[in-house]
Amino acid sequence: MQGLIEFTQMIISGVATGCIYAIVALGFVLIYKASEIVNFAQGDLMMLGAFLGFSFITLLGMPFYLGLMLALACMALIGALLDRVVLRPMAGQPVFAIVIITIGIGFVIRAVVISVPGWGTETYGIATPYSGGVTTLGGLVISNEHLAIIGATLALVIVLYLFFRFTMLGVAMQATSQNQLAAYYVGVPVKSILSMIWAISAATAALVGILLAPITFVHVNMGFIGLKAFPAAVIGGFGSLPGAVVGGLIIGVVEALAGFYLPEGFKDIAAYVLMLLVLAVRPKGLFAQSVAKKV
Amino acid sequence: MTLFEGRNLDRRFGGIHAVRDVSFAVEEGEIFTIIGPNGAGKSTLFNLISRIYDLGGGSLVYDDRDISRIAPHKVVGLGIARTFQNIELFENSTVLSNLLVGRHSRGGPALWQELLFTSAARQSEIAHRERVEDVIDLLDLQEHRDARVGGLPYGIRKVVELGRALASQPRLILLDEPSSGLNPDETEDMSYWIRDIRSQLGVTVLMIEHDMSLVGMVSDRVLALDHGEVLAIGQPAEIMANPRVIEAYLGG
Amino acid sequence: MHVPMKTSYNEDIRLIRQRGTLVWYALLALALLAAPFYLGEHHLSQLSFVGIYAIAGLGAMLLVGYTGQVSLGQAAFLAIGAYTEAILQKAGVPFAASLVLAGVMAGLTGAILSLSTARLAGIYLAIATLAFAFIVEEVLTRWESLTNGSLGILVKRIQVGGFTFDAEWKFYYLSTGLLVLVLWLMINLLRSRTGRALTAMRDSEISAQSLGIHLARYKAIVLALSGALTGVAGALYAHRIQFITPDQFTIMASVELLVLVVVGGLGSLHGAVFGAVFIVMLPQFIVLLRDAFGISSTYQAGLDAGVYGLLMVLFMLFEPHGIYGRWQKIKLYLDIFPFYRKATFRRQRMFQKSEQLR
Amino acid sequence: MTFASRLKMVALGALLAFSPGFGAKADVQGVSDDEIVIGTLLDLSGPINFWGIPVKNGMELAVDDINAAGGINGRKLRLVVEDMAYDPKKAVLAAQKLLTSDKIFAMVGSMGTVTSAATMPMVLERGLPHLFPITPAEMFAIPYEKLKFAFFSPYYDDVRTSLKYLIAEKGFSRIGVMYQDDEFGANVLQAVKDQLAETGLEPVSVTSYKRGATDFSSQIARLKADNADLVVLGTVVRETVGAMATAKNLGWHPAFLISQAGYAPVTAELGKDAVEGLYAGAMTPIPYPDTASPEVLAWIDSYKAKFGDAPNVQGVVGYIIIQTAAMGMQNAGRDLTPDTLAAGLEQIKDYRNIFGTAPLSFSDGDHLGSRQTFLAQVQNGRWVALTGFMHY
Repeated sequence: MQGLIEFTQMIISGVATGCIYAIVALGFVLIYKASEIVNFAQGDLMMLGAFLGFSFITLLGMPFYLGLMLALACMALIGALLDRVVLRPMAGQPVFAIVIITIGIGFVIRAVVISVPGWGTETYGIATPYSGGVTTLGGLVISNEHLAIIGATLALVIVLYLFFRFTMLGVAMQATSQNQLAAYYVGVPVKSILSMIWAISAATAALVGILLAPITFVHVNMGFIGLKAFPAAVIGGFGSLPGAVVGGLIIGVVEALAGFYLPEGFKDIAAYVLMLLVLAVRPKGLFAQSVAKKV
Repeated sequence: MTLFEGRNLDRRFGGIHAVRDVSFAVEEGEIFTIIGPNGAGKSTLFNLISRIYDLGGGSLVYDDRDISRIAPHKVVGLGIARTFQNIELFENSTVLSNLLVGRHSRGGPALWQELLFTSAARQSEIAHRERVEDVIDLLDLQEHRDARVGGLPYGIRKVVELGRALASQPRLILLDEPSSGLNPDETEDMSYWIRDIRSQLGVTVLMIEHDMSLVGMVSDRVLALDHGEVLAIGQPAEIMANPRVIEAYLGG
Repeated sequence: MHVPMKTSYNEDIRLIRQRGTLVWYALLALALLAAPFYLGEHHLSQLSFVGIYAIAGLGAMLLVGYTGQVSLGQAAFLAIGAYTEAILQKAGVPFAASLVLAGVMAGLTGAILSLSTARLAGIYLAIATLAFAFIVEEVLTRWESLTNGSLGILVKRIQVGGFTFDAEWKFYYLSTGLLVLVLWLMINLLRSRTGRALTAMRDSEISAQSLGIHLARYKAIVLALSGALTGVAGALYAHRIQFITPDQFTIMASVELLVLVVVGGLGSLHGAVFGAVFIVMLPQFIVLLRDAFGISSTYQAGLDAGVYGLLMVLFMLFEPHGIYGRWQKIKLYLDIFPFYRKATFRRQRMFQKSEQLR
Repeated sequence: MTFASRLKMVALGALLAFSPGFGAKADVQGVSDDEIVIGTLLDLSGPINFWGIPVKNGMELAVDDINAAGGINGRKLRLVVEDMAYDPKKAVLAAQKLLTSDKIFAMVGSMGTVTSAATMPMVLERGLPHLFPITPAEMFAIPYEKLKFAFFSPYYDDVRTSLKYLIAEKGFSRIGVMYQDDEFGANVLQAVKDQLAETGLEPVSVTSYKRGATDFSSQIARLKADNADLVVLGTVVRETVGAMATAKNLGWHPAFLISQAGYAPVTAELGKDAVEGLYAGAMTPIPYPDTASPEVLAWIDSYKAKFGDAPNVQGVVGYIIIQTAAMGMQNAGRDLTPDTLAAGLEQIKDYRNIFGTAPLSFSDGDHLGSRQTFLAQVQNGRWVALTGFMHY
């Protein structure tokens, strides 16, 4: 019985962590689907979003939800700007160029955060209206932070689904990500669509950053969690939004279980081992449609 | 003598039946052309022959040998070379270097000999170079020898790709739309080269072509394909007069 | 520009094709040979690092620049080389043998890695190599009986027979000599069949395959060679730093090598050397910049990250062919002055195309 | 004969004429009639620069104070700081520069275990002193070498001391460990194992995490499943808070103990309720302004005046390291050489500074300043000392 409770407890915290990976992975996948750019700066965008949230909520004393919304809006703007200024000229460039340029963007973001007075390299916290409490369910204990993360992920997934399924803009975005040229020919404003996708992606990054803040705090290295979201996106198939969510959850749960049941060290590499295994069997991830080059 | 034979070739992609039950035979020394409207399955057929796609059904017989299951990179070693519809050259290398890659299937020294560039490696380089120079002479590519392919005009790149396939000393060459993107002059040149390949080098040609004048000029026999099925096989004039073929083109 | 008259095919595969270049290289060799006479120890030790980084960079260049396989896991090869060297030295294996074995070990790991990555391309490969590097780092941390785990290994100086590499100039000659050797091997490889097969794969896998290039086999070869070179650099690194721990070989080291090849100039051997010079000199350059603008060292952290990041972004945006590409343009500009046109180096889409359709 | 080959001949001649690598040496590098040059390698731009920058401030303040008071035996002290970003490669290059271009007399207070381990041999090989690296690793004093001196109580001693006290006084018996999987964490783990072995015990649960990890749920769950009543954390600041918050969220409330690494005001500030009751071993008390002695208050003011910021414990560390090194130089007298400096440092016995650091002593054969620590606890959001200095 005790064993079962422990197992369930591990699953729950795995799901919560997995949700974090899932949202970061969603950010990757949104951009990748639309423009074939893999954004290595996603983690740093998340960090920047958290710092903005910290500034609005803790430094300026705004109400939590107002600060959250404001941070999301700022990040959306920054995302769109990044696309416009840095990434648009890179369209059609090879993978490593994109890899390098987005890593470079990550560095610049870090530099900015380090240099802003009041941010720097220290660690900060964000007080949320819900933090501190726990919900007990039989022998299970779930913290409010975890509940908030799971809830926000669910909400985000639903909103994104409705958006892509039912709004004109969402449909146009889908069209763009499937075939840019064709979308362009039927009158979709491809360029501004791409900027908007970057905006959405950066905003989701900010959301994760602020959700994470009560758990891991706000600091300049918090973006490294993005490295764990890569396996999530890859396992899901990199081009698939549901894949990113499923991949994130798989990674989160596997990590939690590996940390609890396997010897030391397995927790940290479980995600990567799992990813290599998946890739060995399916070189394009679990959810990828097979597209072969036409020759 | 039959050099190559496709027997009941079949291939589906999801719900699309791209090639269905296609059979034909190419005689040694022949110029055999496949025609058909867009989406007829011509390129798929080529990709089946060069083993880029696996067969859904049927078999490939080359030189009395079943090659339906061999690895794609081994095809050229058997003497079957190909070109691509949209040119797949190595853009960042020179013409010479592209043609030398064409010699890949003809072997070379061991890796350690290459690393140390032993005299065996040097000899091998020179031997391959001599073969490549023959191709350069044949196709009049002398002045472009050291040019980077990415900077050359389309028509020349088309010729380079033909040369690269020839460098492997094939017995059978697959040409995927050799005249696409060429102007009338270049197309005419291409038709001479195709005939030269056959007459001077004794290479059998299997090609896909849209330009009917070129087809009529060089082909010995023509296969018309539509919706993945064989409409007709025969002399060029005969096929072009075939009502089903005409209908496929006009109605397609 | 002058076009030399060629009289035999041999001339096209010569090591150095033009007489003029030969003179320059001879002068460079002389300058390097005499460096200990006119450079202080500080600069010599920087040159030693340039040698080490250039060797590792050549490994990365072969993989990324010549074969188009993006690797974010080069640090793993560096680590395997360093640890193999450290462990073998402890076991009393002579340096000549342990150096080779360090390369072989890293090369073997590369070949094994290729078993699971041979079918991968583009970003999938990049992330798979990233995963591989994390796993190697973890194994080095956990296999305490062999690696002493996180506590690290102290590495003694190199000893060959009775000769100890205990002074800066000795190590400098060693690393520079090895760099020259590696460069020679690379040139040989690139002017041979295998080298052409690698660049062919970079530009079009499908047509490389149709010309008889066994993709999986050549991907294994290139990963093994790249791993081996980086491993040799790792062995030298271990001796240079004299203390190795797993956390010296993190993703940052991999990124640094990637930056090296990109900034140096993709697809060029010169580029790897230029890139190594750049990576070693950059911190000093940043300090100069800091002092010139009177920035307090409190902001050093931001300055470092900022310069690093901006350089990556700007190089990618404006000079994707790296330092070597820029150098070639300057040279051509001087050669053909005043006929230079802006469009001479019209920007081309480089090496890879859309990977969704590969 | 070509120009190139002639040049080659000249170079060969030069090769025969000199033996490279041996420049002319002054009597004692870095010591002139009116100046002593010392160097240090700090992380000003890397992952632990929240240590490096205040340490640098503290060091510079100490140098100013010393020079304002007339210097050391008539010589002014000059400090050259180099950034190494916590990267061994950069550290080696920067050390090279300090040793050969700035010609420092001694390396003082270099930061980080890995980086100092990589650079210490370079200093010692030149016959120069390597003083007080900012890392509580034993290797900087042991095995004994004439010119290497360490300041800090090793983590190992610190954890054993605290653990021994807690087991004896509070009756903990089921000890669990969660450590960072690097050299620091390994020291903590070893200390726990050895201390428990004294009483024939073993840790009931051992778990680890990767540096930079943010999720400790499975580690804490395992410790909870193994029913530990005291958890020793080989963690720094964020991980300490993260681990304790995770435990609290699981409704589990064991006691927690950390090493000096997490003993900082920020731990209490970040963790709030979650870290109440946390134990830590420490060597120098945190200078809270409202309880500080007048000397310390004056020091806090001069720090604020110079850097515009309230000092933290890192600033104190930078200050006392330079002060202690200067004391050794003072004791060495006017004839300052590495040997006389070593002898001067060895004269320091039971030295207590204004900050209340554990008493320092050096002797011929023992160059580790102190192995003593006191036990502190977070109470109402600040660190309170529970004991005097002790050793296991």
